[in-house]
Amino acid sequence: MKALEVTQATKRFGGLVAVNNVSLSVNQGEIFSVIGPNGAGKTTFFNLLTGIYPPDEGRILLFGKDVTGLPPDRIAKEGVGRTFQNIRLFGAMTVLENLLVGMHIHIHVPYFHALFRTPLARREEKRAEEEAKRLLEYVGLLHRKDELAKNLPYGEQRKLEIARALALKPRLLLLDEPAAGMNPRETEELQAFIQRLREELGITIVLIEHDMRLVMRISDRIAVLEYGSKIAEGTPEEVRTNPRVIEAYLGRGAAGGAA
Amino acid sequence: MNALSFLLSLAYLGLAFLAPSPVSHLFGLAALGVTAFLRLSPTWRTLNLALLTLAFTVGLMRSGNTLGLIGLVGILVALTTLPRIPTGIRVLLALAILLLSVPLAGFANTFVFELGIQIGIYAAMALGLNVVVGMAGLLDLGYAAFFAVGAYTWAIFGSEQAKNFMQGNFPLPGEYMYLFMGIAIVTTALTGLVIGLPALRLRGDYLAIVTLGLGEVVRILANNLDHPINFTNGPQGITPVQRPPIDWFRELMGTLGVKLDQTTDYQLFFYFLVLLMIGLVVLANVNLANSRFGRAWVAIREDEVAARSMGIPLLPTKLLAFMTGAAFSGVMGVIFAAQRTFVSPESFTLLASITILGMVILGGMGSIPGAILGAAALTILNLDVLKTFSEFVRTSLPQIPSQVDPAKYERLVFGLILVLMMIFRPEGLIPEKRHKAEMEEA
Amino acid sequence: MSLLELRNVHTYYGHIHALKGISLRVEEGEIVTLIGSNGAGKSTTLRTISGLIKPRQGEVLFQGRPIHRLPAHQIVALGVGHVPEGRKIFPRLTVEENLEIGAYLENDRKVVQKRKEEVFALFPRLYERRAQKGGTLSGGEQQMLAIGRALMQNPRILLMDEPSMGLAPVLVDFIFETIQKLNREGKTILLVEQNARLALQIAHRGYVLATGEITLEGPARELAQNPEVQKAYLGEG
Amino acid sequence: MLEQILALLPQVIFDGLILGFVYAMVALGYTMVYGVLELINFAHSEIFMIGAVVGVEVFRYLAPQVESGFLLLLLALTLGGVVAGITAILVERFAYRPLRARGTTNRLVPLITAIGVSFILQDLVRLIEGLWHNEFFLRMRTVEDLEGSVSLFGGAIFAQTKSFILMGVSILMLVGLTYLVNRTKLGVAIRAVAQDLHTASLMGIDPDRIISRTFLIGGSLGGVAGVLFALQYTTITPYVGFLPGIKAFTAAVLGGIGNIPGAMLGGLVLGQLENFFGTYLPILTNGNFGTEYKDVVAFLILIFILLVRPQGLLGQVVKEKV
Amino acid sequence: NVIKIATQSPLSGPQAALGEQIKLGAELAIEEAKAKFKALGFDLVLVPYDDQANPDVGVANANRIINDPDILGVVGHLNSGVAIPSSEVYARVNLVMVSPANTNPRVTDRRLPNVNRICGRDDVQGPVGAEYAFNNLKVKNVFIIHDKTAYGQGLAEEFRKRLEALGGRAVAFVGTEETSNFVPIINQIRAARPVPELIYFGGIYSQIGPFVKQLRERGVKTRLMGGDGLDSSEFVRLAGKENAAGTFYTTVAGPVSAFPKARAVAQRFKQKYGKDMEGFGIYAYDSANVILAALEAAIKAAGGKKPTREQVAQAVRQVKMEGLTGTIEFDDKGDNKKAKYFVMQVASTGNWADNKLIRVIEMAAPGAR
Ligand SMILES: Nc1ncnc2c1ncn2[C@@H]1O[C@H](COP(=O)(O)OP(=O)(O)OP(=O)(O)O)[C@@H](O)[C@H]1O
Ligand SMILES: Nc1ncnc2c1ncn2[C@@H]1O[C@H](COP(=O)(O)OP(=O)(O)OP(=O)(O)O)[C@@H](O)[C@H]1O
Ligand SMILES: [Mg+2]
Ligand SMILES: [Mg+2]
Repeated sequence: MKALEVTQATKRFGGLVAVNNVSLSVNQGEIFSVIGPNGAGKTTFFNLLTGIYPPDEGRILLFGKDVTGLPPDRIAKEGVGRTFQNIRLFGAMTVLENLLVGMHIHIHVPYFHALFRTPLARREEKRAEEEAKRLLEYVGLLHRKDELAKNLPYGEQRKLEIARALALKPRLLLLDEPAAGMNPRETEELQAFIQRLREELGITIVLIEHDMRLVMRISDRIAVLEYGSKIAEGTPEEVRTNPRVIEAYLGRGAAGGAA
Repeated sequence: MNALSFLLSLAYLGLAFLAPSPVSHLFGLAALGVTAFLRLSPTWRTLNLALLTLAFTVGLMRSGNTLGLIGLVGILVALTTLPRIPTGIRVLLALAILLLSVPLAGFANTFVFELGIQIGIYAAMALGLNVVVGMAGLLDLGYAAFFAVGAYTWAIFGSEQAKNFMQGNFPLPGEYMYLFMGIAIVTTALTGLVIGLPALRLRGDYLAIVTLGLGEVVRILANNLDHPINFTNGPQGITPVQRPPIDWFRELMGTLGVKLDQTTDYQLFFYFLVLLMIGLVVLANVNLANSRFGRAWVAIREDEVAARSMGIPLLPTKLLAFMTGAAFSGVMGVIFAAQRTFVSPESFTLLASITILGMVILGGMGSIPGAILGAAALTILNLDVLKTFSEFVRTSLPQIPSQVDPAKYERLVFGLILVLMMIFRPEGLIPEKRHKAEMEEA
Repeated sequence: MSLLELRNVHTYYGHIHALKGISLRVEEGEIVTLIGSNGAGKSTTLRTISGLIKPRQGEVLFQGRPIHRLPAHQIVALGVGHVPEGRKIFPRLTVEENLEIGAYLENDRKVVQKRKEEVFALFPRLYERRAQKGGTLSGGEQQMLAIGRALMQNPRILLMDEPSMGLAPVLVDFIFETIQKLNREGKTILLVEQNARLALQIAHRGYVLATGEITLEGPARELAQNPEVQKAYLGEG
Repeated sequence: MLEQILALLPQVIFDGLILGFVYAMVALGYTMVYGVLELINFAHSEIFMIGAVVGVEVFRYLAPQVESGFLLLLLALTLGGVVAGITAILVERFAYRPLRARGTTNRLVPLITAIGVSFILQDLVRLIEGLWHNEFFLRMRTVEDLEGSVSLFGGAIFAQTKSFILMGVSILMLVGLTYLVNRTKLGVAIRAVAQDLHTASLMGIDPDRIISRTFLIGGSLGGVAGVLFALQYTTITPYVGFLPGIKAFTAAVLGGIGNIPGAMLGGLVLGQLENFFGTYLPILTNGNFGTEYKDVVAFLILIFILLVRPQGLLGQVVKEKV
Repeated sequence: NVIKIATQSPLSGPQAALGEQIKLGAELAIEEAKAKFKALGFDLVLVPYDDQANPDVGVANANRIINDPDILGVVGHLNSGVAIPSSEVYARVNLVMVSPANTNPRVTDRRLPNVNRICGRDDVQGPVGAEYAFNNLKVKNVFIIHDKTAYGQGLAEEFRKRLEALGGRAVAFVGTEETSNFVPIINQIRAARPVPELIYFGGIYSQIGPFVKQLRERGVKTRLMGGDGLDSSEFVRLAGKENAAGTFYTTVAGPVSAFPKARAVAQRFKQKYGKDMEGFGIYAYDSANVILAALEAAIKAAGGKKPTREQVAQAVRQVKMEGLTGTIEFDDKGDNKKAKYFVMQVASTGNWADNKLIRVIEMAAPGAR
């Protein structure tokens, strides 16, 4: 079974076709990257996967289940975690609370139990908190647990966003430009971190990124979008040398180079 | 410094005992200010607060002037906000004020009870609205509607009104009030559902205007459903509404050595009932705030898209907040109807909704002690301070023209307080940390 | 006299001490880059210069004249253009309106028209999208628009905050080329970049910022060779 | 019944149009301020009320001197607009600007301030009128020129000169405002400030100044509307602004808040709804549900419209780009 | 040694003109009695409260009033909707209330021992209007409007009941809270079939005034009748002289002209407050005097000491006195044994005092239902 299978997805905004008839599939346990010029429709593609916009056409299967047109909260329950291109943390909540929100669907406390804080509620809350702390430790943010999220430096906010997505216990993790705004050193750390996620947690990861060094090193496979359409797909090597990709995206001098 | 403030408090105790008057109470308030704002050692501060509690109680018992009540409220605030006071003492003093001082003062002046009850009712509602506005960030300008639904739920069946449209033995006996507190939770929650289902689909300020409209709709219905079938008795209002029998309470108080008469029995009873309700409501508030629901509400307020991506369904979660707030208000409506024995549409205007909202904001959005303090402050202001002031002006300065009678300008004062407060302390009197952070954002 | 100079600037966000005594200068005609890790205070430095935040201590001099007390819109009027972090396009204005609003202070319609044409010549993509709402542009398009909008002001100095962030590699190259081109045409540029490698390639001089303080400064070439810089900002190579 | 309804219909529609134009004019001010500050400026109702009061006073003092009713009205409109506009600026300056300076992001803070300001203005006007004329109810003086009436369509519609003036002025206002916002530099600046105040200042725009001007324009429109309202419905109190204010805001929402033709359309629709149901509900329900329910029906329709078109009748979908 | 009398009436808001008459009328009575009470050893003080015509405010004030032990009597209220819940509060401490203006039957039908009124009741006032309309004006079809308050709707309903009993017909019965735009109702009137020969409006002048203006402006000439809520000179100002002229109204508080004895008092009133004394001013003056008479009796009975509230309340029920408005004496419910009802017509001069007194009916209150 594929982790993700998209068939002929299309999304239009007015006259603009942001995602045009895109089909692709991602294997379980894979790190799969989506690249393409700005405005190619990558983020929109993610938004289709997570239900923020319903696709105008096409179907989306998650682990074999058809989720086309489901709202975001239902898709999250299917095990899809994501981060956003522009960080969207709950700024006025603490780091720990951000994680607990991420665990929302895994805290099984019915309303009346919460209202009266029954032993069940207490137990669950405590368990959730322990788990959240473990996760924070895992991503190295435990020492920040009581800080307000918006007071964290940018890099740590990025990390927290990933941690929050992990709190959902996703089977599929979508990362939208996680390395944006990071310097090369920090990007290297991020790379190791993502690899660890796959190795240790077995999560399937789909990545949007413009940092080619990261993409080329980390990806098992890569898809390239341009003007909403998929123009190439393959291993990093195949993509890097694809003339169309070089023309549209990488630029002649930059192929695999400095960016 | 320590000694000085202690002396001040002591002096006030003396004054309260020997020469209780508005002036000595003002002095007491000053002493409280000194205790709260000067840099004192925790021990002295605690001592002072205890002393002042005693002094205000004595002062209230001896003069019945409601300035003393402000003092007690002030002490309660100090107890909840000042740092480094032993928790045991905080609880002890707070209990002493609520369970002893206020009732004692009430016996000297039943208006204290009336104030206490009104504060309590509004505080509970403010706490309910706090869930909706403070936690979930849903701007509800029609909150009084739920109060109305609660009040009418009991008023209709706790009076002869129900005879107009159904068979049965009405009014229902007073004990049924307790049952109806439960029923009102259901009816108001359902009203919340009916109002919320369309309204909560809308964004931000649209919600404000729609809730405002729906709040008016409920009032208009209350005002007009006297025909073709008479449900609400329209503008005439419903009276008398049954109160629960309280012989057991009189007996209980009797065995405690408290003698009650006609003017104080129900007042004391409702005072305790309202206290109990606040206790429950606070508990519910705290519990919810620290549960996955409370966090989901805050998350939605902060960022709907991100919250949904965490698996939080938008509409059900908002509805839950809306219905929770509504239910709080509904229960208090029942108590309001019974305590007043009279219900009419005029109590549930937009102004009432705005006042409750004002309480939440004034106290500090999202903050539980804040909501209570906000309710106390605005209720005392509305019912007592402004009235006392205009009474004072009218009796002692009769030569000023009636056009400038301060009582006519209560809204002006209310407005000024709101505006000044928003400009100089938008985070509220007792800010909650989350919102405080929000306010400080540059 | 330097075109722009900061002397011992301290800036706070509430209680957070974000800049702890920054001093730097930019000469007419230079590209100066400011590098540093996340949260070092690079953006804060730019915001302090353009008046979006007021420093609590120290001074900012533009052409020798203190400007740190002026409101942002007056600083702009002196010739300081700012391409803010995160682009900050006006989402519900069209591309063309976004550009026109950039030239708000210019009253001569002809001049505005001419500048607009220059910007369109620089970024033909914007011309294609000129009637589209800014908020619906892709990241790269928005970045072009932000730069174009700042150019509409015809500023003496251009403060650029991470212009390459989130851009496709082709565009990164293109933006850096554009920066150099603008510089050759006489614009002074203060460039904040995460992409330290590229930034140091095109800049004349650079400053390294760490937790609100300047730890290193010097000609860009030297900084690029500095082992510390390499280790901390350039990665393993 | 049908016959009864039809006989009145032209008149009801015409009257609804008058009311609708009043709402529309007030809605314009709400929409403008909402456009720049995303603030429901509750105090706009009071700006409107102040316009009405100024109108009454101008008529009271100048009617004996000024021969022509039209000139008199022109004076009243000018003065009403100016005073209301200035009040709006002052309110902005002393109540809202300090909030901005503090940088509060919470939306409720300005809202509560607006409510507070609105209370203050009501009572201030009341105090002034109390001391000045010792009147609570102010009555607009009747001036013959403006009262003239005609019968249209064979008596199906009774219409007065003043009603035509009201409609004319509001259409002028709509056209002028649309031009201003969409075609002038000031308009673009207003929209820029509306979307991002800080970035706007990076363009050399002084946001405070733009906001002041927005209040001036919105306030004057409200003031003019107030004068015309007083002329049409004649009795004014310091609290008269409240209801039309709420209705006008509703109209603005109905039309799509921030959208100028939308505000106009919303006002007209609401005026029609209110007048229609106000007149016909008792007839339609056989007296069981009376005029009192007109607002209920109007609000229910509003909700219905918003559910179908959450952005309002003419509002644009501003989908947030994630 | 202080004795206080409180008034409660709307001093702010739309009904302030009527409420102020109540306050000033009582004030005048108290001023005039000060000397007498000084001789008895008491300082007499008036404490006016503003109930804002709102039951919540009225009740809150009442709670304050009962806690001032010096207050031994209340003159008020204007609105029955406020008086009813507030008087429950007074009843708790037996504080006596004498109302100059509350006409709703329920005010006294609850048989509270402390509640009294010297004015008439709506279940007489309404019928008096209906009878006059039917019998004298020969009107059959009436368009009835009310203001959706306890007072206005109650009065309108009593009017309708009697009208229908007499064989007339209510063409419509509509309530409205509207204050400025009466056009929908006017259109209804124009469309009403059978054509109404009279419009009856149970409400307050502040609403009826603009209504009449708009009504006449639109050329509707149908005659108009109202109740005591219309009884204020403000009505003429708001409606316009020509439009107001000829309007009929019933009132329970007759004009100065109806009470020869009131002329001198009215003059003093005008001198002191710079306004004309109107109906409710006179009734408030009498109400206050009822309390003062009872106080005097109670003080004497208590041997010169300050009486209890209970004693004052009892003494009020014993009072029999000649007031400006005639003989005042209460029945066991607290209604004036013989209250007067007046049918009036607004004069074309615009001067409220010129209004024509058409007839006076003196009638006992109907028994409690
Ligand atoms: N809500 C929307 N309304 C209208 N157009 C939109 C919307 N969201 C995206 N678009 C348009 O769809 C196209 C694809 O945008 P998208 O954000 O998916 O690009 P992207 O590939 O993520 O680019 P980048 O790398 O710059 O982030 C763009 O042209 C954009 O302007
Ligand atoms: N609005 C704000 N409120 C509070 N603290 C802030 C705010 N903006 C920035 N900070 C803090 O100030 C410090 C400097 O931030 P700044 O944005 O200048 O960093 P930067 O060098 O631009 O980093 P980045 O590379 O992430 O953009 C950081 O610690 C950050 O958390
Ligand atoms: Mg993207
Ligand atoms: Mg930065």
